[in-house]
Amino acid sequence: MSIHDLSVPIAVPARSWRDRLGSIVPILVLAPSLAASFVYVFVFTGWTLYLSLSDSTLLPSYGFAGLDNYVSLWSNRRWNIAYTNLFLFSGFYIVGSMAVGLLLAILIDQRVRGEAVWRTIFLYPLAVSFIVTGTVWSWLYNPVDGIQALVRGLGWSDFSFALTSDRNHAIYAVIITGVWQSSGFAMALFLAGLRSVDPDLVKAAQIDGASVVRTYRKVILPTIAPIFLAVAVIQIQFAIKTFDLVAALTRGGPGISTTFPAIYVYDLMFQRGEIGEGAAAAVMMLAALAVVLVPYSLWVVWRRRAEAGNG
Amino acid sequence: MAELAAAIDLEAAAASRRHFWSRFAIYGLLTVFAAIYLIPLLVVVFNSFREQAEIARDGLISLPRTFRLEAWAQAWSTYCIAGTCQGMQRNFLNSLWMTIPATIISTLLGAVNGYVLSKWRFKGSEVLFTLMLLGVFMPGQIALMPWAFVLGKLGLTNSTYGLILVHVVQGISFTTLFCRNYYVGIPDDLIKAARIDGAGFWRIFWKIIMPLSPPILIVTVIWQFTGIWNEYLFGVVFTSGQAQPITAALVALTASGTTARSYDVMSAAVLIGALPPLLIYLFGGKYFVRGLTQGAIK
Amino acid sequence: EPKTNLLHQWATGSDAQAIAKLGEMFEAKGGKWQQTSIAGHTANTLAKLRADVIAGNAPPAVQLKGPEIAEWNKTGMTADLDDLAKAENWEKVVAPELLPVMKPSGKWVAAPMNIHRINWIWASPKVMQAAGVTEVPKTWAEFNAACDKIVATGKICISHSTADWTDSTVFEVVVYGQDLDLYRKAFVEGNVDAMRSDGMVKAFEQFRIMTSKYMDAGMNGRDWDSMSALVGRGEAAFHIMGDWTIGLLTAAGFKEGTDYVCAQAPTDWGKPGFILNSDSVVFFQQKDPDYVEGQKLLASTILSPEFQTVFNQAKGSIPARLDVDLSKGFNPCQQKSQKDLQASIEAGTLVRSMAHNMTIPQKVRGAIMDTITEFVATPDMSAKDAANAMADAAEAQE
Amino acid sequence: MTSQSLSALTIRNLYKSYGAVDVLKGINLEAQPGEFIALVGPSGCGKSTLLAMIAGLESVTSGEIRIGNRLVNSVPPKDRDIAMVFQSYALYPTMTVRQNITFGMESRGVPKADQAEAVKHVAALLQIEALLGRKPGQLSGGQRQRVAMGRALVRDPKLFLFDEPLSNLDAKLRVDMRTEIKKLHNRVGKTTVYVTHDQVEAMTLASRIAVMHQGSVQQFDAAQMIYSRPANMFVAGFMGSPAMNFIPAELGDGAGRPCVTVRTADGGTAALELAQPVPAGAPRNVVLGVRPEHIYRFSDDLKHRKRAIAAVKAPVELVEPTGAETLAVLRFGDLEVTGRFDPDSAPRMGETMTLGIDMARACLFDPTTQSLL
Amino acid sequence: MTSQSLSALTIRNLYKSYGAVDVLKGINLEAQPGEFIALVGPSGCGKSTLLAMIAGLESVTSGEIRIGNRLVNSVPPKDRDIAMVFQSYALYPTMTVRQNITFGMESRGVPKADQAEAVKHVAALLQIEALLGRKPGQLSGGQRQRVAMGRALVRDPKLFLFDEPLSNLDAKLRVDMRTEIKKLHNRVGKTTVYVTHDQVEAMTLASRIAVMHQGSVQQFDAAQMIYSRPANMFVAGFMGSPAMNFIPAELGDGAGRPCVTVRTADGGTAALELAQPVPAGAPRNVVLGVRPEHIYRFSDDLKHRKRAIAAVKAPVELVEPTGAETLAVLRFGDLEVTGRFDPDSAPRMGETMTLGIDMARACLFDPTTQSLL
Ligand SMILES: Nc1ncnc2c1ncn2[C@@H]1O[C@H](COP(=O)(O)OP(=O)(O)OP(=O)(O)O)[C@@H](O)[C@H]1O
Ligand SMILES: Nc1ncnc2c1ncn2[C@@H]1O[C@H](COP(=O)(O)OP(=O)(O)OP(=O)(O)O)[C@@H](O)[C@H]1O
Ligand SMILES: [Mg+2]
Ligand SMILES: [Mg+2]
Repeated sequence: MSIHDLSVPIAVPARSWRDRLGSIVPILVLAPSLAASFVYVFVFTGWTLYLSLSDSTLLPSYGFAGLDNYVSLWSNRRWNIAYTNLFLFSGFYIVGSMAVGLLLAILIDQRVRGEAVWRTIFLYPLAVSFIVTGTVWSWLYNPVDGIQALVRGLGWSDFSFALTSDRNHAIYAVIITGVWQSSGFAMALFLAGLRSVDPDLVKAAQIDGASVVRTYRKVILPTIAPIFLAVAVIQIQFAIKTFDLVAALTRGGPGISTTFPAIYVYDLMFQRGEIGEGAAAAVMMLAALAVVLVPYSLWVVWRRRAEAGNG
Repeated sequence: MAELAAAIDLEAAAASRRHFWSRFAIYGLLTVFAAIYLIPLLVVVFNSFREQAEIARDGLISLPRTFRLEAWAQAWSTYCIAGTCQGMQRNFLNSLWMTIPATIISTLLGAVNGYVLSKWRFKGSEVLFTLMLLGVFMPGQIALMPWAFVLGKLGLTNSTYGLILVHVVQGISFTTLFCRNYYVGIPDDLIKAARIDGAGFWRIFWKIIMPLSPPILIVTVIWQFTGIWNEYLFGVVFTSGQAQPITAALVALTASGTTARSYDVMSAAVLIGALPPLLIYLFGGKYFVRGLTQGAIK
Repeated sequence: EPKTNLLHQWATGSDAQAIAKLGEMFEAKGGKWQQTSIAGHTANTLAKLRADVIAGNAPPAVQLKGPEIAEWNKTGMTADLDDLAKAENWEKVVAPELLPVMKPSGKWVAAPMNIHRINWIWASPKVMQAAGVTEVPKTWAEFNAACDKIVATGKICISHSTADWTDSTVFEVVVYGQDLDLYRKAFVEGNVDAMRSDGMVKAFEQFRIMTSKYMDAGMNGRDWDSMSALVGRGEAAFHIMGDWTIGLLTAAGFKEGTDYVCAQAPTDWGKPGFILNSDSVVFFQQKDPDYVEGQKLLASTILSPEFQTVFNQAKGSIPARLDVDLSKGFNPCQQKSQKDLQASIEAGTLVRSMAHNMTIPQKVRGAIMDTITEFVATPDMSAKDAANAMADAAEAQE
Repeated sequence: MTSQSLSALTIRNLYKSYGAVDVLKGINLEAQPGEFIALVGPSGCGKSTLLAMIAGLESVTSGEIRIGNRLVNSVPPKDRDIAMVFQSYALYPTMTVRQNITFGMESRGVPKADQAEAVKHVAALLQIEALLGRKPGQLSGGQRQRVAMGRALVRDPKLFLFDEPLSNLDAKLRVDMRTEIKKLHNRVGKTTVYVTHDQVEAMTLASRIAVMHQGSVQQFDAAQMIYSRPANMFVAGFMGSPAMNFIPAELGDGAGRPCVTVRTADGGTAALELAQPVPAGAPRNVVLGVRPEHIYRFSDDLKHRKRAIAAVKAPVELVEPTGAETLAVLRFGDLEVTGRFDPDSAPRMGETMTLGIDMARACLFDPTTQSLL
Repeated sequence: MTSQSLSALTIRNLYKSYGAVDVLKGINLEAQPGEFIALVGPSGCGKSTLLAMIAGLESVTSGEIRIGNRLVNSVPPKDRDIAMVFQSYALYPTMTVRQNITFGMESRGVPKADQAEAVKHVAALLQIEALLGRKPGQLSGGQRQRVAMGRALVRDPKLFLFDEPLSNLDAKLRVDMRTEIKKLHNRVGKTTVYVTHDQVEAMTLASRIAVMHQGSVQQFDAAQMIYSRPANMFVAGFMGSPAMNFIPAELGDGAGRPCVTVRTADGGTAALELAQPVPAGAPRNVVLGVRPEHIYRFSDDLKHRKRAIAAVKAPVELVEPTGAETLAVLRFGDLEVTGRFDPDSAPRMGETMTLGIDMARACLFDPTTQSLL
């Protein structure tokens, strides 16, 4: 015992450099990605914001021009159409692909045979680029060669499906094509959601005498409400970025009826040599995104807090 | 007794009739939708086997009368695009050499980031995560010129490496999001056990996390692969000529200059260009849905 | 060793073949040839150019046209070809209308490759005959009369496919045909009052007649390159489009004289007219002496009669040099084009094309073209509104 | 017909297979009106499947299910007049407690006023009035359980079905809720089928218990009978914790009285006198089943109070005091035998004690058929 | 210094807060070498947090933790010479059992041959030789638990930490594994800290138990002391199932002897004679704590065997036979009191029985401070 009596208390061991390194490894590992994302998100956006206030035309230049670019942008009919289109398209596209995706997911969830086959059929458009989608659908919408001609050839002579040639309806051609392409993704997410619903809930509703429709409406769908939000957010960012699809499908036409902000930004910056105004348009796109994203992020943070509070 | 039995039979029969009609409706609807989804694909597939003359005569939508593979051969190896007449094979390979490394790198980075953000949380890591998330929403057009500047400074213009860099940086947000959400579901106890077992940061990552990751890695790889493969704008702007990816060649084909179109070759080209992602979905679709179910999206 | 890298948008088909020819000649003269072809939208080429410039390595040679040459010239990044021009005496041989374009600030910075004629009308003799139209109409009044007859037989009168540049092509031909001065004021000088004038309203009125009565519904979904086939096949009577149509018609196997004929598009002022479009290559300053050497070699090659011949035979246009003999290997329409060019120079009616980006700055042109194509897509838009909208849109770009 | 009309639930020869897998293999059960029946058995034995079939949530492969007088094989769940409480409670997470309770009535079109009345009544019965406005996520486990019961009760069904309603609760709450369910049943008196894999729950709640194993019912009898006269070694081993001790033994008659010989720790044997005569047709080698609480510290006093006590010496290998009682692991040949003692008379580790085995309560099994002799 | 060197684990004034939330509020504990300590307490009281801090998985807010002689506050987990078994077992799902066991040794660079030797030894000890090639997904709950123990044992650590290792098992298996852990500890004799919220587990396994509540230790004492002399009403109520009955009572001295007066079901009162003198400073109103097993059916025979038995009449409200014993709910004023009876002498429902309360084992609490008097 005397040995112990004499033993000095082992001093708090100074943390070795290895331990210290160990504790910052996670931060070090994250750093490059963070730096890249930071540059990508903030520096790039900041630069664009700055350009939008500058007198840049053919090439970036850094003379301050105040809000001139914005004034000029908003006095442009084409931009107004593009911005209106964005909201019109986003609305229908999101609602459409969610509705179709949900319907498909519900159908597939009815324990159908050959589920994998159906799922693959509905999912494959996602694999195809917008360029290809746009090109192929532009053939289908072609009033002379496409579906309209085919159906009329079958004897239904009033049939009309020449959306891309009709100024007032061309936007719906873009919407339909967009829905065609992305509803499979919505389906996959909804299916994932439906599969995560406690089967006992459905059984309870069955015993409670609820019809299938009522069970979905009142019990299952409210339970997967967060999925709706996730799908909506993902689709919104697709909608706002819409570029390739329109470029390949209608090229913004007929007229300027299907111009979209992304196309307009691209045109201004590269074809027309109006970098300043193009940047202003880009900033307006970001603003549209922010309208959606800021409340969503707040909601996510709030939900995470709430979950942490419960768990 | 007999009456009762009869009543029971009726009840059972009614039940099975209801069942039949509801099944009929389900399969009917699915078939209609499947047709809508498949028609565009079929049109292209058929056209790729038809002759241009036949397409010009019978229109774009029709069953093939002939079955020829010339269009495919032409699209692959002899059609003139971008000043050379070697079809799309070069572009196809370019796309592969760009897509595969970019997919692998961005997926790995996403996995590591997700690992840190879910299992090695530190003060402010949630904020950093939200920051990275913002990248998901950046429209590509905004980044075009800044990227040109950065690639120029790095000496990576006109090179596949430049494109790989662009796609990796743009992809990190998505891959990190997917992986983090998935890793959150892996019990923390596993990490604690491994720490007590003396494993460090990397050992835990490679030995514990990675073996558990296939479901999410498949989702991420599918997502990244299709996204990068199908990307067009950056491919066109940051590379040129023989270095361009296949989407650029496709656009060249479909938006041909002042010459007549060959729908047969275009169709074959469209299919060649869409084939790798299609195959990935065909074979990986099951895992994609499963991976999503396991929490890629939350 | 001189070398070059040409950035251009002739990615496929005969365009690509024509460019390939340039490469061969360049190499034959001892240069090292490289090219970067960007397909599709012109914006893609310009995006690429801008990206390269921002990245700090401007390409040595770029296919650029009209006012853009001047705009890039203003940035001070273009190369100076005056020595070469003097040595090869370009001033004398190149069509005079091109000179202000190629030397926007008095110095040669670009080399023209060809001259396209825009105001062509391509006609189907069969269809005209069947409707009792004996010759290709010369004035817009004749044109309308002919069309009425043709439409009555159930054929399409004007084969068209709507897009901003096709709509604008036809429209500028109408304006030019109706009022030469108006064309110059509005589309060359970009005068906003001219755009708002009664003359413009009148042009829109004529254009409305054409779009609503003489064009078919199929124009909306149609690809632009199938328009000429309609004429060639005898399904439509006329097609108003530049001379690159020759390439399409030839490729489809149609013969001049039997399947189609070409003529100057209608003018109401009875003189030979010519709307000109020219493709050219602009040169940017380079540090690498090999590239500088290459630029000289390339410019000299482009302006050589051999190249001008081979290139334009493939493309349907005529040489930018006026001293090339077209009697061999050129299509009759091309020969006619060269004659008309000389004639219109003499008559003082030669103009550059607005629709094909030879006159006003891109942003103004874009705004004007937006209005034109919107007019086509909006059947109930009045001519007056259209003229006002065009003027407003152009004004907003100032 | 008459016999059927007497019982609230009759199950005859019920089979269920999923493809090639037979999950239920000929189940026969019936419940008298107002009776509380428990289904117990290890995980995967088919309890939930059977319950789901009674509810109409799973189809019948063959056999029949009658509720009251009515053959319900193909009647949809909502028309069976049943209510069910799920293990997970399956409360609708997006609805308030009140909406959860009224959802079934709304589906059936019950007038609003009646709904409100019914909710009020049930809420009072279960003391959940204060919770009516909350959502399930805001309730504790016990409260959720009560709401799930409320949802079932409000239906006023012919038959109550419970699928392990307590297994998600912690030990303390489980005991409390068990008592509540028992009291509730005493009060409302509905026929109930209750699935559990906890045998204490089954014993305390049910008047009759069906012990299931691998898709068939091993024994269906009153709780006390199942505990004291298990039909076979599976039932004997499953019911009771710590489990019944099984000691291989040899029948014989020591000194004219029927007795069994068992091996002791010291390598020798001991003859234990049987309280009953040897059953006819018993094999020579048998298994003696003794419950831990029927092993005592031997004393003459004990011998006086209880008659058929056999004494054996056994070393104590392990002692586990649980507070109210003390368990001890005793060596018996090469077996370990668990005994349950009053802390006062508990053995100490290492001690070799003399045990008194209550032979009147011991069971004898045939080791080949595993059945009770 | 001496006292420290004697103990295998010492915790002094340990605090832990997450932001503003104080989770541990000054914990003091120590374990002798080879001792088996249990931490019990309701969910959320901080048991896992304390264990994680001992393991080095959570940082220390203030206070100190010593393992043996060494202050380990900032020593990383791998250098603390500890092993831990998790509630979820935390077996690496993609590795075989063998790889699970050797993972730690590989991380430490132990030579292959030694690894194989160690695995062999541990596998034999736990009888998992046959499982070494399987993955965790292919194991039953009990087998997983054993593998998790194997992974801990192979380290041969100074200190074993267990975080509710049995709570994922079903009741039967839990009892078996509990016995195995006890035997294993008897054999290997390592200092062990064992977290559980099951008080039976704590009682049977540990030599000393720390009862925790809301981040502080309520009582740290030998198991039997905690059960028979709980420091306060929380400990008394938490340990034991069914819980100790708390009966409000009034101190007085009936016929010169110290006694307490309680209310009975018929509205009257009964005076119960105390076995001990009234503690000094006790308030007039007290709480009488009686464990269910200390309530008997009153008989003269009983009175003979045990001295301090007080008789009270009470109606029986509910009877719950569990097989080995029978619980009964008895009315006592407006309280319900649970008694635990031998099935032989169990009351019947509705009967009014005379109870014998074992006053020698009853506890008295101060209702204000809740502490034992
Ligand atoms: N849809 C199904 N397809 C195939 N087998 C199934 C299906 N549903 C259940 N089973 C099998 O039927 C058997 C009985 O399952 P059941 O859920 O009834 O068991 P249980 O007794 O309720 O078990 P637990 O106590 O774990 O709830 C199990 O072996 C299970 O694997
Ligand atoms: N990271 C954290 N941040 C904030 N509070 C936490 C955190 N981890 C644990 N807590 C809180 O600390 C308290 C103690 O948690 P702990 O896990 O130690 O409880 P426990 O006694 O192990 O409970 P259980 O029996 O349920 O396992 C809980 O109230 C918990 O909410
Ligand atoms: Mg079950
Ligand atoms: Mg815990």
